[in-house]
Amino acid sequence: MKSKLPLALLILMGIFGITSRFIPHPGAEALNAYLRDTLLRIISAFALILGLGNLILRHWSKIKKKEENYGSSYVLLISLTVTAIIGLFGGTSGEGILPTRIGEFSFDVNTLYDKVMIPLGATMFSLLAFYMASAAYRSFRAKNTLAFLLLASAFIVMLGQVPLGQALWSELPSVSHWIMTVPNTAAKRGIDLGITLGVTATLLKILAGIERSWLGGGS
Amino acid sequence: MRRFGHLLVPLLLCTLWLPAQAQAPPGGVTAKDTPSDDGSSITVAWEPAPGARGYRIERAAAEEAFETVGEAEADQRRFEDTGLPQDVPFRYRVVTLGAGGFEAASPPTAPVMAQPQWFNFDLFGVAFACVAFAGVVVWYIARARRGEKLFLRRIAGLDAVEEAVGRATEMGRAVLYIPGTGYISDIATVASMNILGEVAKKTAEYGTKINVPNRDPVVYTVAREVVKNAHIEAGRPEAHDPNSVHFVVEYALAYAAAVSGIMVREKPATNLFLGYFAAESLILAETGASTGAIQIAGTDQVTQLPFFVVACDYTLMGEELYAASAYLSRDPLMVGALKGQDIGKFLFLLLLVFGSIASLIFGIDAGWLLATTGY
Amino acid sequence: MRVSNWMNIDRRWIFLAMGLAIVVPLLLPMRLPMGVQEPTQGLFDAVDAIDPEKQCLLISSDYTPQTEAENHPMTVALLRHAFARRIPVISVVLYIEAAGLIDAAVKQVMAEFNARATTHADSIIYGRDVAFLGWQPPPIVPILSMGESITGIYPVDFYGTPSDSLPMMARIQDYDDVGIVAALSSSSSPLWYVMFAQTKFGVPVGAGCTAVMAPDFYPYLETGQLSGMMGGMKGAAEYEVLVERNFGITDRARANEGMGSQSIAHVVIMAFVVVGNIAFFATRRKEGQA
Amino acid sequence: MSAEVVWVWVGAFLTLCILSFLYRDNPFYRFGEHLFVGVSNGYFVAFMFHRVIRPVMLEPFWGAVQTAGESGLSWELFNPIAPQNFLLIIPGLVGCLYFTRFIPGTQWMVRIPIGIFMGYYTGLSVPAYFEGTVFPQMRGTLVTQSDFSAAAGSSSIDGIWALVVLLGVLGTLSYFFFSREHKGIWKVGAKTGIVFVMVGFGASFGFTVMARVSLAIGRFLFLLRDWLGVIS
Repeated sequence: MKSKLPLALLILMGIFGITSRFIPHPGAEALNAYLRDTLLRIISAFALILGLGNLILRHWSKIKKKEENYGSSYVLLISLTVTAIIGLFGGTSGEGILPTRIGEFSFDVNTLYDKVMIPLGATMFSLLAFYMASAAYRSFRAKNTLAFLLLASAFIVMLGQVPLGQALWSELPSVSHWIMTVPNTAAKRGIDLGITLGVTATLLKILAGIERSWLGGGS
Repeated sequence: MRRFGHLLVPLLLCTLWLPAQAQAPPGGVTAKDTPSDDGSSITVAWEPAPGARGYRIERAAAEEAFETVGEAEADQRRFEDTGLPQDVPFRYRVVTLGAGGFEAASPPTAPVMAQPQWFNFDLFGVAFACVAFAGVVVWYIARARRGEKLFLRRIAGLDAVEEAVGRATEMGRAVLYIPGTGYISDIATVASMNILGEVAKKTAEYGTKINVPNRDPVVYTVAREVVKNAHIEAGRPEAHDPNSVHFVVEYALAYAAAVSGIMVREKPATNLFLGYFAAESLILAETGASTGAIQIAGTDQVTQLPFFVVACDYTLMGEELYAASAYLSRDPLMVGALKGQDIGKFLFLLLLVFGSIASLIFGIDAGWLLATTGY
Repeated sequence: MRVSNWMNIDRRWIFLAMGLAIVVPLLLPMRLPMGVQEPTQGLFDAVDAIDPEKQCLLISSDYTPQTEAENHPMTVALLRHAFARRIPVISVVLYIEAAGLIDAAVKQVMAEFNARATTHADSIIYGRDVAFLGWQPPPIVPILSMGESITGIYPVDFYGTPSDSLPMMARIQDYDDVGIVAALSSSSSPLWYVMFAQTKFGVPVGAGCTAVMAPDFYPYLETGQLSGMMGGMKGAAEYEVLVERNFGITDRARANEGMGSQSIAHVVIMAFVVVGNIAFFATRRKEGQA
Repeated sequence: MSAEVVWVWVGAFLTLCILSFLYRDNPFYRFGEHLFVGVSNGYFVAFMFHRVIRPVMLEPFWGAVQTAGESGLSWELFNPIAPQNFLLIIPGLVGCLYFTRFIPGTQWMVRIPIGIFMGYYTGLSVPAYFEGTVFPQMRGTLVTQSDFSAAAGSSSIDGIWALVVLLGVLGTLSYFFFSREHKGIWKVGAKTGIVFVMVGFGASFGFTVMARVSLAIGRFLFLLRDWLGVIS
């Protein structure tokens, strides 16, 4: 029962999922629309609470035990609570019962998203420019043939992207385009074809009850 | 002038009449319910009329007049009338648009109704491929079940997992396990949960700490069970720390920020990045590299593989990640399924080689085998 | 310092070098000679071929501020090109986040041209030469509905003016009056225009995309479904060069300024790779001798 | 000071907090990081409530209650795909099964919503992979006469490149054979495959540099232009 019922539901839903692409009948389409837009959306919304419970308890205990850097846990808990309250009661852009505007200064969740999350996220993202440099420096060493190939093709494509490369050799952008469209395409295709088979085989293993890690492993 | 008047009028009429006479209506007009659809369209087909500059397609419901539903170019042979109600009969006719504005309409077709179908035959090839491949996999699983031994080659990245856990034990530091930023329904995450089980068993045996931060709350729930059960299986339930698996945040960049923080503050000896990854891959792998940890990554996201290859010690590429469950557990059924995958790849190889040969040497187009719409 | 010590320099020196490579060219703009690649030329030619008396240019700016550095110069360059040839421009956004940026861009480029204008006919006038129709959700709806009626789906412009009161909209009704749709995007919006607007209404589509997305778009260029493309900041810079070369417009070319940072950053990375390799081989030879 | 100015200062401060991580971990980064996690979680709570729970579940359910109050019960109110119905309580109850994790003895029930979610989406992905990846990619890999023909807009060099792509795909596929030792023909195949993979990965890396530098330029433009105003 403890794993048979979930597995049975999984198989049933798996069949709905697989067949949905093959059945054009409006009845089947309506069923799939219901599953996707109502049932699964509602279910996944509830899952967040599981995670939040864990996060809050974890940081609460850090504060209580006065672990190292426990001050940051205050930042996390306060910002979470404040944002959630503003969002739940103030509406997404200030249409709720909680006022989210003082004079011309508004602080509804959409504004918080634009003015707090976007700068933080964009800056995290921009760290990648720096990390690409340090990763290239450390790893692009011609230790063997394969490493040399990796380095050489990266070098050519990098050079082909900037005006300097064109100035050195006018054909460089074409060479870099060739690398992107011929060897790169071939490698990606080969890997993708294998992945499809792996995905299908894994699904079969899940349906057959061989692959049980989603049940938490064990027996 | 007046003498010729009686001649002029029929002459004029003739010049008007002649091209129109020459302008034939399209022949063989048929209207059929469009196959493999949801019952909202009818396909009209016709034979070309010589000299046509285009066609106009007209439709009439029972007892009503014909009205235009669309136009087609001179080289078109069919037209799909969409957005129709189901099970309502319509008649169609096709009008040739000739030179000089002359038109000629075909006789109306018999009434036809749009009806929904239960199977999309355009995707017959896809369905066949899915079923055929499933058959191959099931066949090999059955063979494994009968006790047949199947060979599995070495996968360096997976051998390294054990070594990496060992190193963390020697150094007395933790293993950081990142199950990716995907959902539980991503196959990469499923594979990752499987590897997590094996890794957690090893850490339980050695008494090494394991830290598993999660981006998805459902994956978090599963990972928690996986780690707990691994401790039970290893016979060390008392060593299980319920705080070792924890949820962080759903937003992937915030998750990357938090995990970077964990790496520099707790300095785990081993970082394992296994699962689905997007752009955060290099943020995680580079921060990890700066702390001197031994790093093993694996993902089926081909666009992220280059970054892992550059920044990690070992990388499991695509299918190697899925193969991990069979490789680490040596469960014969899993190995059987893997053998089935190999047969699938072999069939792909054959199709590509013989398809290309057939086309290049014999001029036979094998592409139709791989068509996904309308054939 | 011995060569072999370069093997493991502190990566913070690399970060510092990268930071300087990006910031200094922004502060001291420099111009590098730039060749123009085929996809960019294709888009330029397609826009240039529009007959200003008959058709207009539709710019759909579908990016968020996060990819501003790549996508925004594209909008500006296209506006300059269209204004220089007096091609009427309709500007829309599929995502609300871009609205503020586009409003600013339209005003900025209008101001540039009007600063040079001497007569009323010479100036760029809102409503006669350009209209910013703003945003209508969800994205697919305006893409499809503009085939029926542009003013129908955008009843008012971004500033709240009824759009059928704008003089230019009297002769621009639907995609038939659009010479080309230029979809500038950090996602797949150019492909949506191809799939929904081009297949149904036959309107030509051109793309502007981020560098990461560019490889996905090449197949559509080869089939001609996309008339042309600006790929990433480099594509934008090439378009700026084309506009400058053909119309002598020398206003600030952001992408070209950005390409200064790009070039130096690329060179810095490559220089570090070279140094790393020299150090690597030097160390290896030394170990071989020992 | 206008609201816009306040937010620019906030944005600049947070940008610098994160950038400071490049030097080393420090209290500013820790602040930015924890704020990021906190605000994102709070945002997701609001988002899930206002975009999912309220419009998809609560409002239609409440609508059904009101309709029942006005005009009595009808079968239509129990039609799961009707815009207003009582059966919306079921997805809600299934969602609540996630909380059984906290109740001893019922913990296994958490697998029910997981199984439902996972079954549908993994099922969906199989035909999608075959239709979206295998069929078009295989079709694109097959070498045909038109790859060589000038009539189809190709030249013989294009045909040769098509053959090279085919060779690369075959090699990469053979690298991923797990039930064969890399020996003999398989060794040749796998070696060819890994050569293509390395060249391809290098190219992808090199190609992405520009996009990432663009992101950094975007951030520095924000700092130098919007915040400091040193460039126009």
